[in-house]
Amino acid sequence: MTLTPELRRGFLEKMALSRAFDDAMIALYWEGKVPIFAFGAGPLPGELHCSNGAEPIGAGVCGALSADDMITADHRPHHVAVCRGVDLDRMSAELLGKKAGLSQGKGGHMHIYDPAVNFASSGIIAEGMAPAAGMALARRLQKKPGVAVTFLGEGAANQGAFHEVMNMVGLWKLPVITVVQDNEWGVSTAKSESTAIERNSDRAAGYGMAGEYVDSNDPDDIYEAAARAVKRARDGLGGTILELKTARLAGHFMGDQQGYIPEQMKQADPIPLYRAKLIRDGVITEAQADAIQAAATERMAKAMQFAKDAPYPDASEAFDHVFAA
Amino acid sequence: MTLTPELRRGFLEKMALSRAFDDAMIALYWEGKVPIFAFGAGPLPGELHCSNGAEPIGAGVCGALSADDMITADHRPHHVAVCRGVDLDRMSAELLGKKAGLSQGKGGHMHIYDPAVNFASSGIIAEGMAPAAGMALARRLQKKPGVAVTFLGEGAANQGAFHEVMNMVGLWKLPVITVVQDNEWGVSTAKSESTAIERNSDRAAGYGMAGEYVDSNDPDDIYEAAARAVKRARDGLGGTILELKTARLAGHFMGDQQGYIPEQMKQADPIPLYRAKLIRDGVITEAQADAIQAAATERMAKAMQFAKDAPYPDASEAFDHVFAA
Amino acid sequence: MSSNRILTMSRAGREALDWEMERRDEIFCMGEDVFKFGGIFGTMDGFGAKYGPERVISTPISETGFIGMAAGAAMAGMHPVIDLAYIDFIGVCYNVLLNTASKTHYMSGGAVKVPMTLLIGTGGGYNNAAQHSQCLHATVAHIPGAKVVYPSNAYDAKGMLHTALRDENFVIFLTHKGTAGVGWMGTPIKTTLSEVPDGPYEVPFGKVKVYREGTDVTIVGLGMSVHESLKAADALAKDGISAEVVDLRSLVPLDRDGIMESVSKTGRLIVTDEDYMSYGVSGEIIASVVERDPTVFKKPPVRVTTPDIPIPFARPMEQAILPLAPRIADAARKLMA
Amino acid sequence: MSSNRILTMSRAGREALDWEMERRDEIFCMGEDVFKFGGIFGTMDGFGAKYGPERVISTPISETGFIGMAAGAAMAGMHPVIDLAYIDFIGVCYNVLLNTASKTHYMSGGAVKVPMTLLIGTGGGYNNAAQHSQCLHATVAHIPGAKVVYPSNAYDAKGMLHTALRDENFVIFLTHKGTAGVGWMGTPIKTTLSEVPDGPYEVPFGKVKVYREGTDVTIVGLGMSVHESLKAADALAKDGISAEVVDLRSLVPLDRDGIMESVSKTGRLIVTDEDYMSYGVSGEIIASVVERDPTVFKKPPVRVTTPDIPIPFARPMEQAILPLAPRIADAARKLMA
Ligand SMILES: Cc1ncc(C[n+]2csc(CCOP(=O)(O)OP(=O)(O)O)c2C)c(N)n1
Ligand SMILES: Cc1ncc(C[n+]2csc(CCOP(=O)(O)OP(=O)(O)O)c2C)c(N)n1
Ligand SMILES: [Mg+2]
Ligand SMILES: [Mg+2]
Repeated sequence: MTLTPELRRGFLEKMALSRAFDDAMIALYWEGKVPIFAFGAGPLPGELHCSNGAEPIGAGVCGALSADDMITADHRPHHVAVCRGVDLDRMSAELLGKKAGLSQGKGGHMHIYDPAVNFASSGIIAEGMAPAAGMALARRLQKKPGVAVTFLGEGAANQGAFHEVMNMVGLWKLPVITVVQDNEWGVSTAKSESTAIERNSDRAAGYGMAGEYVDSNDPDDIYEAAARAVKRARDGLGGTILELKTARLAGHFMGDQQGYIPEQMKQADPIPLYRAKLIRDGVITEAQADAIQAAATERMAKAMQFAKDAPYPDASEAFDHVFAA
Repeated sequence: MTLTPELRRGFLEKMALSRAFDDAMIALYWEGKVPIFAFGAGPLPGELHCSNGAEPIGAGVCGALSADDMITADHRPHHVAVCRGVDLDRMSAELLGKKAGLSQGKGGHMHIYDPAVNFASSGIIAEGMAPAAGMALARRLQKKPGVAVTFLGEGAANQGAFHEVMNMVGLWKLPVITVVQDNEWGVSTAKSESTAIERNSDRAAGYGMAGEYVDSNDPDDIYEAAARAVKRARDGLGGTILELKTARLAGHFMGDQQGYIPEQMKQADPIPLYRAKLIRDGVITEAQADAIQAAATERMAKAMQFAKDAPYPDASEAFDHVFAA
Repeated sequence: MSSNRILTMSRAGREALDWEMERRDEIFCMGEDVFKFGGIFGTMDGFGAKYGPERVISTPISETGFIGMAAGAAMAGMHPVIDLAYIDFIGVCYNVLLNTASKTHYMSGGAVKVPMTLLIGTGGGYNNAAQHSQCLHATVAHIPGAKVVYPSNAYDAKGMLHTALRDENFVIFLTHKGTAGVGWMGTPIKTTLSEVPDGPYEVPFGKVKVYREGTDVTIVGLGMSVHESLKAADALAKDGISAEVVDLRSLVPLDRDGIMESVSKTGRLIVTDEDYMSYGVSGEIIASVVERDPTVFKKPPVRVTTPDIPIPFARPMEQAILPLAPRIADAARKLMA
Repeated sequence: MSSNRILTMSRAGREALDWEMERRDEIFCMGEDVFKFGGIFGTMDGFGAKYGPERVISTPISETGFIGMAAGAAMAGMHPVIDLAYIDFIGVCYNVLLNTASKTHYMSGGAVKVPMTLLIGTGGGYNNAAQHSQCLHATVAHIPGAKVVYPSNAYDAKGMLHTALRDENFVIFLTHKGTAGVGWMGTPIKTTLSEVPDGPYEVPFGKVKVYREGTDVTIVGLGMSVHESLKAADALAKDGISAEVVDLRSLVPLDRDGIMESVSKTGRLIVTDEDYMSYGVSGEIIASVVERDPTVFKKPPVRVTTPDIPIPFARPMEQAILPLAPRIADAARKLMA
């Protein structure tokens, strides 16, 4: 729970890698989509929701978890997946629809599953909340350790599933941390246009559990709040609604012009801020920071090469995995 | 908003009539269901959820409403319907599946609709909440007055719809009063086994609206709290979650042995208590109280006779009303 | 104990679940009121006392929440058995069925399994009106990635529940309320009762069962409709018409060969189904036959179903719209005329 | 303005809604992001500015809540027009469709009306994977008490939306994403574009439209499948096969006579549908024909649909399982062989 220099350097590394992942995917996304923009064209088809700006959440929260813990993420899963240590090569291949992908090309970017690190994501709003609570329940029944963490957006917190799951987590004191990523927007709808109160963390009282809000989009603060929540969960004190102010720098999805965002709501990029902070705090030097960035870029280039080189699945494979044999 | 003697006498009258309705239906329900108990047998088939014990809610809340206001009730609608002034003869006929019923025999006891008094009910848990809010929204758009009141059980308050609707009511400051009828049980499940916190009214803070709990099951107290909520709504101050402690004296539905209810949780009958209170307060005499009871019994006997005498719909009518012409 | 035991579907199903729960820690039960009430059909009757509140979990009225939790528990190595009471309630939790439990295995390219069994009661006939009488089996059978089974008698109920509990997939296990043999639906229907072996056994999914052999007309049904068909077949026998009654038993997988075999023999097909007619089981069965061979039919096939209308409450209307034995027998007589 | 205007479905639908909203205060719009984004197909494009936030209401991501509110508003005299974006999301609000909006009129014995129009986008083909590519039109068409329509071209989109907005019932108005002519789906498909009259007009529900006449084989489709069928018909023409392409346009009510008429002429039937095969539209259409007359078929009817599997993400798999023109043409060639 101590914020060591190693840990903090790790945050920057993770954030840089996550950003490198998104930037690489964004660049690829636009290939083949000219002159007319069409979701289905090019080497990276489908909708793409990138995490640019939300990296501190991935780094800070995942930094507070251990291998036993379990994660469900939403339609914007990259930062959580990268920071959790999901296989980067196979995740990249999955976005490109390759056989070497985590889901053998069946999932795409919203459906990232890596059981090796207890990671899952899905594309229906708030859909991951109940499975996370169920995973925590399973561990309790199995008498095995493990905290479940579910990631959703502030927009998703108005979905009925939120209420049902939070009530059961509170009722049964399940070790479940609900991370509400408040990036101020659900598509074009501002939080003030969708949510009756300012903070979803204040709703925790309605479920007899702890609620905490972190407004800095800084991985140090996020880590500390997450670590407190993890400790409560491991100590048998139940769940936490952890709401984290963050940023959505690349729009809702690729193609979103974001014309609806007023000037005063423009968001800051947390990565340069954190880099400067670490240098200021003497944790790393400029040169080390550059090296971290270069390493991330290089690692991602390798992953992208892996993904590009990998073959597509055969059409006939569509019929596999409908049922487990 | 003053608790006049006329008003209070009216509460007793309404409660007595509601009880007479339920008692008459319960008696009829058992006809034809021997030797083996079967939901589908006898002159009053199907599930039957009676309101015995919850009459103070019907009397107190409906007493605070005016003709413009709108109501949606749930699977246990009788006390609200009777106190709202739903046509007693046609409602009785509906329970018996007669052509003269409010829904021409198509609805049955969970589906009571009487547009003349803006009353509707339905059988899926928490299903009526959103329509009530929509009715309030309609009135706002139409620039017409009207508060919407939705009735549900404490068990239903854990359904996702609750959260979605409460958030929008809070967000848009809609004149909607959500009456959570806390009879301590959802079928066999105690509130403490279903709900993470003690009072749903405390959840109102999570939606930026007022919450109030009344723990007496007394129509005077309920009326005053409801009147406050109505005033807030009419004044443009938005909704209220009004949670009312009440009783469920006739089990979840007919056939429920209630063996799961421990001795110390046995509930009091609010009607004799209120009768005694009014006599004590000098509002009515013993004789007047008896007369009120007798009038209720007589009125209900008339309604039951109407229902029994009424003919069944013809089988071919099943095909009417699938679509509005 | 000898195996000479005649049981209701309810008791038979309970035996299968009990046997599996005794031996497999990964199985646990969840649903509204299951701890005290043992599930809508008593499948978990007495389990609260026997297995305790950890393994027999009564839930809040939060179907999206607890069925979604079950799916998560399944992904984490458990095999939850969920009681959803009435299929009319799927509307509040349909996303879990449609997008989570059924598709996760596929979307993960086989990396994640979701072994869980969802018990649901279907059907009307007891005047419980439009929101508590639906069948909707086509609505769940249309979901890819979910197995959907529908036993109609005690022997199958036990054997198919064993099979479901050993399946690594999401299995939707339907029972028509009227067939289960529970007190609140009146006297059990005789043809739902069967001799049930003591020990465990599996009835495989995806095989029709010929309840009664016949040569003139094939009546294909499922759930309650099987029993109405048997009644109709008795009546038809008196008129000298020999009806073959085929129970689908399983909608996913569907035994199209088994259906074809019977229709090839009789050349006449009635499909009877208590679900709404259009876009449902009845159309699928007829299409499955005709796309194999339209010349098999001596007469056009006929559907005897609930029409495309909400279920009315009053008995005269409800009884008239349900696909009961007289309607089935009438249809058969017309086919033979 | 002259009526010599070629429009996309998106623009045509928008005209109908705009015309009605200008004249009828009871119509208002609701849905996620509709105020700023104008709905998934731009049906409400610019309406935020024109009609204001009272009549063009962006909602939280609370589908059960806001569609249920719409139903209540309809009961109170309004006619809400709801944008649900993708049909994959019906799982979180299915109860409102199944039990509230569709059944209230019936359950009230006609005392309460629920006039509302629910716009939903369907379908895949652009690699949006298992949870954003579904059709599920059978799932909504199986609900009694809901009308379900599905225009496939601009003329019908406008006329049927006028009809929906004047209907006193709950109308589910489906549009395949690929047909709408919106930028994010690429270049509009030519056969979706039509000349659209300036003024209002109604296209009645429950009538098929024969897109292209033919004598050898009837291809029945809906939504995107109509356009794949037209492509297939072009290819078949080169092989000397004359295909008749029939657009269902409306699932509830369903024009069984119209389908029969075409099949009677050709004697060969292909039903093509992007929804999952089993328990869906394709079976219903085939059954509807054969229950009238199985001898009409010169060859067994054929289904060309998405199989009963979740939609895979990767293009090679997705394109192979969709019912695209080559698969339809192949089926026709086999029928003619
Ligand atoms: C049930 C459901 N409704 C709508 C959508 C479409 N949708 C996808 S993401 C999104 C906005 C989510 O906003 P938020 O939860 O704040 O997450 P963010 O995109 O900001 O990360 C919407 C409306 C969906 N996927 N599922
Ligand atoms: C969505 C849904 N789930 C379950 C049910 C079955 N059901 C009907 S009433 C009831 C209990 C309701 O409890 P509560 O809301 O406290 O109301 P009460 O019966 O106590 O008046 C249940 C579980 C239903 N009708 N709808
Ligand atoms: Mg957001
Ligand atoms: Mg209760």
